[in-house]
Amino acid sequence: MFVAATIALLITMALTLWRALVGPTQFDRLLAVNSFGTKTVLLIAVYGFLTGRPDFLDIALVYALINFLGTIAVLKFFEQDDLGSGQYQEDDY
Amino acid sequence: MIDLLILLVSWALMIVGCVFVVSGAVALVRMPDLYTRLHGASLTDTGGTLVIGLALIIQALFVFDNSMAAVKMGLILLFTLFTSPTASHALAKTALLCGQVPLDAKGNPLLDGPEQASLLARSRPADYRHGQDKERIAQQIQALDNRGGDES
Amino acid sequence: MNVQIPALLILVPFTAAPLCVLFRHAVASWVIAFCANFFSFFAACVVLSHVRSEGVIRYKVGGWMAPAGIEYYIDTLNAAVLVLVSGISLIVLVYSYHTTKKEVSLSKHHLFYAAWLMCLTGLMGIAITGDAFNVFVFLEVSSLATYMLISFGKDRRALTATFRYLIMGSVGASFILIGIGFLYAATGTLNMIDLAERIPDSESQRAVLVAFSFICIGVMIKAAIFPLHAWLPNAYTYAPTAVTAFLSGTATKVSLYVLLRFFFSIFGFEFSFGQMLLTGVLLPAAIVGFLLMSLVAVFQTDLRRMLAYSSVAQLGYIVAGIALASQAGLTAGIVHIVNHALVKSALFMSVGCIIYQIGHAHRPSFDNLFKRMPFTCIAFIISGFGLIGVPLTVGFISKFALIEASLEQNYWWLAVLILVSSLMALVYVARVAEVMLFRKSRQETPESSGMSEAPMSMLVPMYLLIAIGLYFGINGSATLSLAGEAASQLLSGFTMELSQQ
Amino acid sequence: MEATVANVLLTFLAVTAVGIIMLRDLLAAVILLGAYSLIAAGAFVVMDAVDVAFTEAAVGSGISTILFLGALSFTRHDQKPRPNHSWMALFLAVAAGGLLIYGTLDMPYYGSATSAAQTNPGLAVRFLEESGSEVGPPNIVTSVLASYRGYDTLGETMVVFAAGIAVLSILGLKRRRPGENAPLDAPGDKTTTLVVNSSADDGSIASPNEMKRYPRQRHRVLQVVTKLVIPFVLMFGLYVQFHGDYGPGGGFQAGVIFASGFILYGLIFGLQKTRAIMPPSALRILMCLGLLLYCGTGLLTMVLGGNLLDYNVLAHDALHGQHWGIFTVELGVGITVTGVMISLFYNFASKRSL
Repeated sequence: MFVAATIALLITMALTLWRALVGPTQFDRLLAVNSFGTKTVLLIAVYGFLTGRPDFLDIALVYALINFLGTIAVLKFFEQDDLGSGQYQEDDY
Repeated sequence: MIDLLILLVSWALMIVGCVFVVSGAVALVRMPDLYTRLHGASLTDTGGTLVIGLALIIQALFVFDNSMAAVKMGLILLFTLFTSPTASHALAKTALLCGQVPLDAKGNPLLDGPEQASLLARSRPADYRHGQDKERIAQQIQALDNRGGDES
Repeated sequence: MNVQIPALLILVPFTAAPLCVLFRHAVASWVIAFCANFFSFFAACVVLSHVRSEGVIRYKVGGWMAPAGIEYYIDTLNAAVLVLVSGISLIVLVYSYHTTKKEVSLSKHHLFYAAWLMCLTGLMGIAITGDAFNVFVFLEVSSLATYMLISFGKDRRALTATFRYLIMGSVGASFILIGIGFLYAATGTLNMIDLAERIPDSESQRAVLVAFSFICIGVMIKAAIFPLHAWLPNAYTYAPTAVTAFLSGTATKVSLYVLLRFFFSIFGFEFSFGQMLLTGVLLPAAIVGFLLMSLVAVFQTDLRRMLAYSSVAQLGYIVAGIALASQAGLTAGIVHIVNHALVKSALFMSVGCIIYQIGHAHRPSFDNLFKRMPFTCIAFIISGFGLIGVPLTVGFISKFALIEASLEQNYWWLAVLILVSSLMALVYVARVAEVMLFRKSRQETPESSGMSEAPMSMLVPMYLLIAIGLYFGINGSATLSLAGEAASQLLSGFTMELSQQ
Repeated sequence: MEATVANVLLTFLAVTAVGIIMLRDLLAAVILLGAYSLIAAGAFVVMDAVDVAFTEAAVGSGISTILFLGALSFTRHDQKPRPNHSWMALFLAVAAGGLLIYGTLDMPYYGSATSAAQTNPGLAVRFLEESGSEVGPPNIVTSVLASYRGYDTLGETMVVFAAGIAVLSILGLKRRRPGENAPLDAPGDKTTTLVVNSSADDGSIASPNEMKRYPRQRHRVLQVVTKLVIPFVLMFGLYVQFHGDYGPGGGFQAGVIFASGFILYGLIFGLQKTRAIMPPSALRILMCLGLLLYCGTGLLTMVLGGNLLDYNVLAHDALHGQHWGIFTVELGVGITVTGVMISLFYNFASKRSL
């Protein structure tokens, strides 16, 4: 079961990587990389079960977090050309 | 009996998850434009993760007898459930804002141009609070119109 | 001697660096840096005397026995390098008080002195350790701090110089890391003594060979040995003056120490000079280096750039001494490491005084400088003599030793080439001296008329360094015997020390 | 199966690397570098180097992407095309690569149990067999990192600190004078400069390079979700910090994760608000305190009569001493890394908003 899932995930990752390399726009790349990150999280989780040591899930958790952070950072850069500006911020509060 | 049931359920979930994930990847490769790709990828990302994660939780609980792993997997699921759609949403919104025009099946643009895409991203029920935003958006649209006229 | 002194030697400046940043006060950070540096210098002297009287010190960091943990391994060579680095740093630090005020904005002084301390810690950490990977770690500390120190330069070109050095330095550091990785794969250890024992028996001789090449090239980039020196002239020209004086006396010298350690102690004499035929590669590089770079130095008008090229040339002498691979050659090389550090730091300090008063170091505008800044000019000329190798200066001792060593192997042509290169040194020093002493100023520019001598806090350390140089020039046997001891220890590898323990 | 997964991942790695080299657009390269780090980290997991994978994921994929973007915001996004190829560079690269391959030819096979690195009684064997009784933590990586080679880790912490200081000294955080408002929060300044990509005739492609700034947008969804997520991120950072003895993780990773919580906040709510929560002066103190904690542990061990960083003397029982020592040292690392990472983000993100 886990073998099948691993193979499926690797195929998925290959396809996603192809999109990331080909583009054509930066958003496509970002989308592909974001999706790739999710697949990596899954791969590591499944791989942990495959080898009978599901203790690596901490790492999968980090990946999930970092993947989100990276995507948001790139998006913000697309929109603002800058990381620190307060443009995402409400003018009230 | 219970073992068989567990096995069946987790197999079923895993297969469904794999189908989700692979179809998402196919969508990412085959779909004609950004937004359709986004649609395919983001839905299957979340869905696939959810289903495969459930399968893994069942496995962790009943086969590996490792409740800590199940809890961690649950946390991962919860986290992905929040962040993955959010990231997709932000991606779509930023892409529109930056003027990515959606295409139809034949590759024709669905909007007049990047300005309209950008406008689309900003159009929303503006007056849900104080009505300030409505005015500002109107101003901005005005500004955009002027600018568009200048440049063309 | 307290057994903890070697550890404190590193830990005190190490702790002082974050303290500087924490206090964020210009003068306070200088005081902290000075105190820490003074302690290190004192401790280094204690260590040196201990090593010379009672033999090698081995200090177990963390209390773990050597191959599992990290150890300090201090023999005469290390101890001498420690004293040299901390001493020059101390003297230049006193000198830097005024120049830094002028060149670095006041709000960044604490960062400047923190970087200085980190650089010092890194250099001493490289010198003191007996662990190959630890060398890399402290190399990183010192490199990062060095990049930062150079970037403090007033000229905007300091940033591009830093960037260039950063790229070259990173390549060098990663080469060293790759080399150490290969060594670990081949032998399963990182401790230097353990490495020296295991390398000859390793089953992966190819990996050892690759490790040797990568480490060699990496360290040579760091040491700015001739074909790999490209980062040095700009870095020295645009760095703050005190930093140039500090780095020229320490950074490249410590890299040379690493080279010596890897060549002789770890890979062993037979491997480096027998199997690898290093003499055939290093010696030509060294010769081309000192001839070509001396020639380039002759045509420089900016004094600091001239001295930078001359540094590369002088490094060529040292490498030539190492490449002779004999007791005499090695002794000459090590003596020249010390002597060149003393001379070059003094020279850069005197140029720093000129820059402090004039604002630049462009030779043609030194008209009549002697009248306005006599002490600085005298200092420059005395140190210049040292660079040329005039008798009674340190340069003479080491060049004489080098020529002797080359004649011992019947390399008379090498002796001749060294003399030729010394003549070129004479030319470039004399050209500066001529402008300083004899050329009448064509017109009295308003900004130069009110100019006077540099402040005492700059002159005193400079003359202190020159006095040390003169002392070792007259009493040459002191450094020669030290270097001879270090050379024989290097040539016999770690085995001798092990039998002593 | 394991070898197959590793090989597939390594192939991905190579493909991505080539892709990154071929791209002229630096922004695209940065995006792909994120994927590259993820693949590398995945490969590390498969190869059982869990702690390395942890670091690679946290630093390589998260922080370095942000630092690259920060650097790009100071410069152009596309590489200048070079008219002539440098054959010398190609030759050197090929030579170095060839040398590396030559060196690996007689290296032991991957996972070989008889390799020199596996069988050295003084090092690997000892770590595996005795670290439990000598040092204590079940995670041997932590024992090696914090105790056997704690001095190296001290140096590495100093490297992180030096990097933070270096960026601070070059980019410099300008201190805002009181009463001076952030110019960008005022409505109506540059925010309406909408640049339309006129070259896109098909109306579809506006490359982000040519996109400029748009009227300020509310990402309400992002704000809400971020607020939900950040507490968990910080909690997780603490977990990694204090769980490093038992599982993968430790000070470096925890520091990065903890910092990424703040960075996420900064991305969504702006630098100004983040600075109100975590002022730069606090960061400076954090950076120094962490390192001083580490050095202080070293000094304390010496005062108590041991060698530098010999934790055995910290308590009556050697194992307890080791436990305390590793705890404080990892805490020091975590604090310094947190401080430096947030400070790096501030410096790189402060292009316009300061």
